[in-house]
Amino acid sequence: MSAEAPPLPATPWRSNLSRLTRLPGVFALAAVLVAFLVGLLLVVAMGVPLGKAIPAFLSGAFGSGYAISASLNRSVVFALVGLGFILANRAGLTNVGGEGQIAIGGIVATAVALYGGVDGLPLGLPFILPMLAATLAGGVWGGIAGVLRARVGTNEVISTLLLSFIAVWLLYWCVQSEHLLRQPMTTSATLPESAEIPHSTQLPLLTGSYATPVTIGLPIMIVLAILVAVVLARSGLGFRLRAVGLNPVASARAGIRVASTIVLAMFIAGALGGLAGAMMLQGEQYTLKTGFSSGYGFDGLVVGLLARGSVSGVLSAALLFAFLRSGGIAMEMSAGVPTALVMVIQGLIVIMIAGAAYWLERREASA
Amino acid sequence: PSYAEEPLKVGILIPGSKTDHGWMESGYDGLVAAQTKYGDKIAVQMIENINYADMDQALTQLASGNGLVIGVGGQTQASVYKIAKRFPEVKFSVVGGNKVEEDLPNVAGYDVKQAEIAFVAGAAAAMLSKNGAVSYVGGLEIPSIVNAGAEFGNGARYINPDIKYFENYTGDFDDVAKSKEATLAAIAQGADVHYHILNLGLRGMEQAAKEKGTHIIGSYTDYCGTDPLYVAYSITGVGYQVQYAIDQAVAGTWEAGYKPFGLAMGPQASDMIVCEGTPEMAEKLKAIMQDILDGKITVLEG
Amino acid sequence: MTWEMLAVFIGSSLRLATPLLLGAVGELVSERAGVLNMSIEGMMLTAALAGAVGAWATGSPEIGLLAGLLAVLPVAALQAFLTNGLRANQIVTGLGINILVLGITTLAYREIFGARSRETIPGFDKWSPPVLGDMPVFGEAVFQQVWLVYAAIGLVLLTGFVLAHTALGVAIKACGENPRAVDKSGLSVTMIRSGAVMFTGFTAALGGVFLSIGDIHTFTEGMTNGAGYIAIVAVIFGNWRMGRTVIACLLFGAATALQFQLPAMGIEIPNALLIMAPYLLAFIAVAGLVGRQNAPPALTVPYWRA
Amino acid sequence: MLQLEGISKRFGALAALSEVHIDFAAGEVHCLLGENGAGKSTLCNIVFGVHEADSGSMTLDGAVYRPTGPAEALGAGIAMVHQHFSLLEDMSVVDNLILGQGRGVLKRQEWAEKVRALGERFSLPLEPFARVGDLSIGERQRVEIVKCLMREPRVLILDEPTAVLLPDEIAALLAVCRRVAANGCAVILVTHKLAEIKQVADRVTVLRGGVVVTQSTEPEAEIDRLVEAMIGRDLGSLSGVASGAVGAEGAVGAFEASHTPDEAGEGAEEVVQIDGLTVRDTAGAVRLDNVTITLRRGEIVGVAGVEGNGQSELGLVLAGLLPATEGKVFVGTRELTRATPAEVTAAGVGIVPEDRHRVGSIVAMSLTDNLLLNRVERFTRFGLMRRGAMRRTAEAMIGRFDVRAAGPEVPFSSLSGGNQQKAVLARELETEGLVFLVASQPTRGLDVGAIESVYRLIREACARGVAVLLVSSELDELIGVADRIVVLYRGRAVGTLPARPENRPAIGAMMAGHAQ
Ligand SMILES: Nc1ncnc2c1ncn2[C@@H]1O[C@H](COP(=O)(O)OP(=O)(O)OP(=O)(O)O)[C@@H](O)[C@H]1O
Ligand SMILES: Nc1ncnc2c1ncn2[C@@H]1O[C@H](COP(=O)(O)OP(=O)(O)OP(=O)(O)O)[C@@H](O)[C@H]1O
Ligand SMILES: [Mg+2]
Ligand SMILES: [Mg+2]
Repeated sequence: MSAEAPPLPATPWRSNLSRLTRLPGVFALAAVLVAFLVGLLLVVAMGVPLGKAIPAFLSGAFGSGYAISASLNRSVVFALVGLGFILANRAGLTNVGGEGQIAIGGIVATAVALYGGVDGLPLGLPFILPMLAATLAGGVWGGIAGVLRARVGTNEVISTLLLSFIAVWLLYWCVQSEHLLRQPMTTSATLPESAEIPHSTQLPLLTGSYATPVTIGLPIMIVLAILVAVVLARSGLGFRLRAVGLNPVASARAGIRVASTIVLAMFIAGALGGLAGAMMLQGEQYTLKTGFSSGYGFDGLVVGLLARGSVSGVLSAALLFAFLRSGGIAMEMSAGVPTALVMVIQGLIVIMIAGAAYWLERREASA
Repeated sequence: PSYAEEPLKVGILIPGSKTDHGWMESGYDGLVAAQTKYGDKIAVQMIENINYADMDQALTQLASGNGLVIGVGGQTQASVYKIAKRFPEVKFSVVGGNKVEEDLPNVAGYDVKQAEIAFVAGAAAAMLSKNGAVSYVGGLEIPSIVNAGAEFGNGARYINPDIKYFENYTGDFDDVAKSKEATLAAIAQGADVHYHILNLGLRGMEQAAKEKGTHIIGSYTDYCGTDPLYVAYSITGVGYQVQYAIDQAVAGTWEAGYKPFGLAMGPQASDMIVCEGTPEMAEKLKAIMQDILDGKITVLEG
Repeated sequence: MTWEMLAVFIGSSLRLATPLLLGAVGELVSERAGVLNMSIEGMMLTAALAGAVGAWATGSPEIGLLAGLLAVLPVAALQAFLTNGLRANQIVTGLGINILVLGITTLAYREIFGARSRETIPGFDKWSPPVLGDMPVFGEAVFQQVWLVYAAIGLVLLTGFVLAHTALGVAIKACGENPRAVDKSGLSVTMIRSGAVMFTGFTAALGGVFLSIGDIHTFTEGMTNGAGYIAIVAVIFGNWRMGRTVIACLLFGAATALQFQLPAMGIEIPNALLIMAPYLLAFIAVAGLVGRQNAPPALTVPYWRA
Repeated sequence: MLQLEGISKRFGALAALSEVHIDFAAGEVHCLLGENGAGKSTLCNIVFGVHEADSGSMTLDGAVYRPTGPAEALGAGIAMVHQHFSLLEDMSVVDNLILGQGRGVLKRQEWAEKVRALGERFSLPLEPFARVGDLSIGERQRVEIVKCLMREPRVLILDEPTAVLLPDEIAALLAVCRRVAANGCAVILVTHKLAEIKQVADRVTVLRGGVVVTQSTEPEAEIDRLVEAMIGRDLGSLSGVASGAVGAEGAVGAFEASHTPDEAGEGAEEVVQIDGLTVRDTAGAVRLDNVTITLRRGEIVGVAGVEGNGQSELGLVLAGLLPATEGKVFVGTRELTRATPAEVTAAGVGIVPEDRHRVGSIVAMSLTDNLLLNRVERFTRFGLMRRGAMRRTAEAMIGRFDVRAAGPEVPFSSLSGGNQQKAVLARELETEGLVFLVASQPTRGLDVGAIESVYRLIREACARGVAVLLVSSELDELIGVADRIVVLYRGRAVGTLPARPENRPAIGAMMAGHAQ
């Protein structure tokens, strides 16, 4: 079951380009505006003066170097998961396991940073190695779903969803048990968290200042985004992904290794999720705790879904959701508007864009 | 017309829901009490329901605009210590904070000491139980909660060595259905007085007790007389500690460092009240509390 | 384990399984018709809140139930319209609706009940069937249940019968297997699928109402806490068959109930493992370790006539 | 009874139908004839309400008829059998019939009775409780027809119903058409096969490029004129085999002329050994039973047999898509017994699969992509696709194999069926180091012109020394093209005979299981 089953065997003879650029751009903007409008109405309905809520939102989102940096860091996580999603989706696979892949990435990054003997290594290896290990582990976690899909035919929506829940509770277990990642129990009240990772394993800040704590995660993500864009548009892998996504049987018949393409696609998606987890841990949280993944995997999934296959779509949606959350936090603090409002806006955007997508595509095809 | 005094700016981060009927709400109650007390003298910014990934940002924003920042709950501790380093001029208080290895000059940790009062609650439960069986339901299996459970059992056995004691952890302070089933399971074993460290999950325990005619010892705040289901209350001063932080900051006596609350800080911080208890009961409980303070009875931390 | 404990364990498993069962029955129908209805989580949450509000405002849990059913209508209609009218991606719309509903119910709960309500919400009374309820140990512990538990069993039987032995059942299953065949036979795929989604709304509403005013008489923010997703997992674990889905729900209920029995029996198992159990079991099932999975071929695939 | 007046239908820029006027009369079998893409299916779909006409009108018994969907068509008494079945494979025959016709609680036994009764009346025997997925193609077709007949339609549309049927089944189907027409129903039959037209048609309408080019009320006498109208050129320009395959006049005489002499293969080296191949399905049933076939360079071996007797499995095993349970396959010196599809391709084996949409092509990708699908690596450098080189190669192939398309980058789905088949064949024939070509049902559903091209391409490959295994359910086609014919029956190779017209009865007998 592919998330984007082609409605017709033969719609896309209009160029893909026009479909990807024209449609989501204009329409997504309209959807965002409408959602914000509804949000404003709700604010008014709750009796909060707009004159208070809007400035709070804006200052929270864009008001300081810190706010912008925090939003950018968050968007990196969303974007990585989203990039993985669209890549796998090109092969007809729907990876809804971002949350679990983040959790696994966090677990492994913590383990390596704390116990991998990386502290003290030269050349940035202390922070690079945990990231690589987390990437690999996330890849394996995603790859499991790929193997199941390729070998047993298990629907990957289902397996990745289940793997997510399993990973989240695995993380719970890891920080509960002293034999695993829990910090040494100095007193009987030691919290069930990992110890803080050493400073050398934390991601360097681009500016070097906590006032604008953008980590090197941002440039890494941008490089990966470009890479994914090139892979999808121009590479042999991109071609194989598309072929397998559109018709696995015919692809197999023509000599494309379908099983390994599927596993690879899921591996990459999982790896990007794992990397996102490492960045959440090494970039900001520094200790692993239950609830570490914070639902970012699901946000990243929604980002990927909204992007409808395009890398620029992923980046825009990731930025939108990241800044939306920053604004929401400030709005609650300064204007007393519950952050639940952000969820309403987010949900509306998702529904409107998803709802209109096929309809617009359809109208264009029959025009 | 007096000169306009700059109000003390207080930022408070409640990681869970301020309406959880438990820990978080208790902390929020403390804030409301302080607001009533000080009126315009304090200005408050509050945020609730914050997950780990957003906690640093929320704390940073609170720290950027306030002189005192309070984190309600041990789960804010790691984040507070991180952010506090970046805002040396801002005071931070962690309610439910533990001892840490390296103290910061601008962070105070207030230890709630739930295990102490749980021991006393166990003693009270043993006195109130008719069946000779009591039970405890905790949310997450974290040390303070587990230790409190253990001490509740110890307290019960202190009064009645043969008492049966059942404990359970639902994995979620707010899961109503699970805490109901956990309580029902204990009732099936004969338990007739229940203690808990739960938030919204308490509703489930109430429902079970109501259906089966058993009784509950409440936590956090004294509500004696409002609900016949509750035969006693243990006071755990989460709200008191929020007030304490604000009081101290307003008075200019705020101090960094670890501070154990519990029984040592008096009945507002920690106490045990049996709603329709006999004088002997009250006497006995008082004695136990004194023994704990004197170190004659030692209890786990948390 | 004593008989009493066993009885309590069974009763507890039943209660924990009931919301899953109610959700899963509807989800099964919708998935058999080809719609993976992720928004079941949001549907349950909507009904849980509306049920609580209705019961609290009128003092009558029956009116609460009605309110729950009515409140789900727009949610289900939205899901039906998006997936069958607009042919939107079913997973995206489902997740979108869940996010939206979580936001709206949280805001609404606070607007209606105020920030810190200690209001008691009236709920359904227990009821026990004549003969069974009088059984010695088991009568009270197992059979004394809110009538919704019995309604769930009835609903399962009825739905099972409709799927297996009526023309409607054939049409529903056909929509999930080969919607083109349905269209060419003169039936409307859109109508049948939308109907199936609305039915999911109906059963999810019963499940949500059971959560809030059936068993525990309260509402808490986000109280479904993934019950909808577990219902979906149960359908998958059940291999899209009614019998196995019911067993899956009972199994998941029992796995949760076991958490409360094991400590009493002195058995130590990491809590994480028990909580993980339903997911782990379902994963083992879908990994093909217990036989082949037969998902409806057209599941999640929107249908276009040409 | 049913009149079409000035019906036009466009798909984007393409005019699928222009100003079509046709009358369909009760009691008549009315055949629609036309090349691939002539608009026959589109016409049927408009009548059945699947598509809406852009302009024009229809009247049914004098009343305006304007269906917005199949439901209305069915309500008006119009039923249709599509070439591609729309059956519920996982359900029983009865449940398939109940869909759309049953109401309320089902009485399956009563339906089963109806099925039996109808089966007797029209000689369409069916086991009511059999699972459709287990039925042969012919039986499935019967289910589709019974489904329609059960509604007692006034207009019955059959879109290419015979393309997948065996001679006996075709005869039976045509008999059904006659009987249904005799009951006062208007039957619309789409077919490419002239023999069928001669047998059953009361009236023929020929479409070309969406336009009605001619009509005839005496098709038997005017068959040549109709064919010429259909293909737009002289009948004499066609080879005997091609016209034979569609049942045109003079076919048998032409066989000899076109036939590759048997001696051609004699003495040439053996390049393909299929040795004791056995396949059991997941249920353990034997699908292919100890089949041994050897092919020499330049030889065409035909595989005949009633559909479902192991041909599909044979094709899948050779393509590397189905593992053999026992036996061996050698091509040249390489063993390909358990080879992956990639290894099969690398060994110089070209595969033209029987299902060209599901296995043979990726319809949503471009013509270029489909032409080069089996050698993508050739066109990647440093992991990137060399689009320019791909395009040039594709253009060359398009020219060489005469694939008619609007351009190399159009989606594969926009090609007509015949051109799609040519493109698949082109790709497989261009397989590097081609020594062995497996062509399964390569002309199914194609019009005469397209069939002609397919044969020509296969013969050219032979001339270059390629061994060809031609799997077909058209016996005439095999006799005309192959050197030898192996007959499969119940998964076993029951006999091998030279492909000569005089062996036709013997081969037919073997196919029916009456072998020695
Ligand atoms: N939905 C559609 N969208 C666009 N083009 C279409 C559509 N359906 C059919 N066509 C085009 O319309 C033309 C007529 O198609 P149609 O299927 O009617 O041909 P046909 O005569 O049935 O051919 P065949 O013998 O191969 O079945 C073809 O060129 C086809 O590609
Ligand atoms: N070139 C095309 N572009 C777009 N859609 C097409 C094209 N050709 C066919 N279609 C559509 O795809 C669907 C499947 O076509 P197909 O011809 O296989 O089945 P059909 O309509 O039952 O006709 P037939 O029985 O002749 O095969 C049809 O509904 C048709 O409208
Ligand atoms: Mg056709
Ligand atoms: Mg066709």
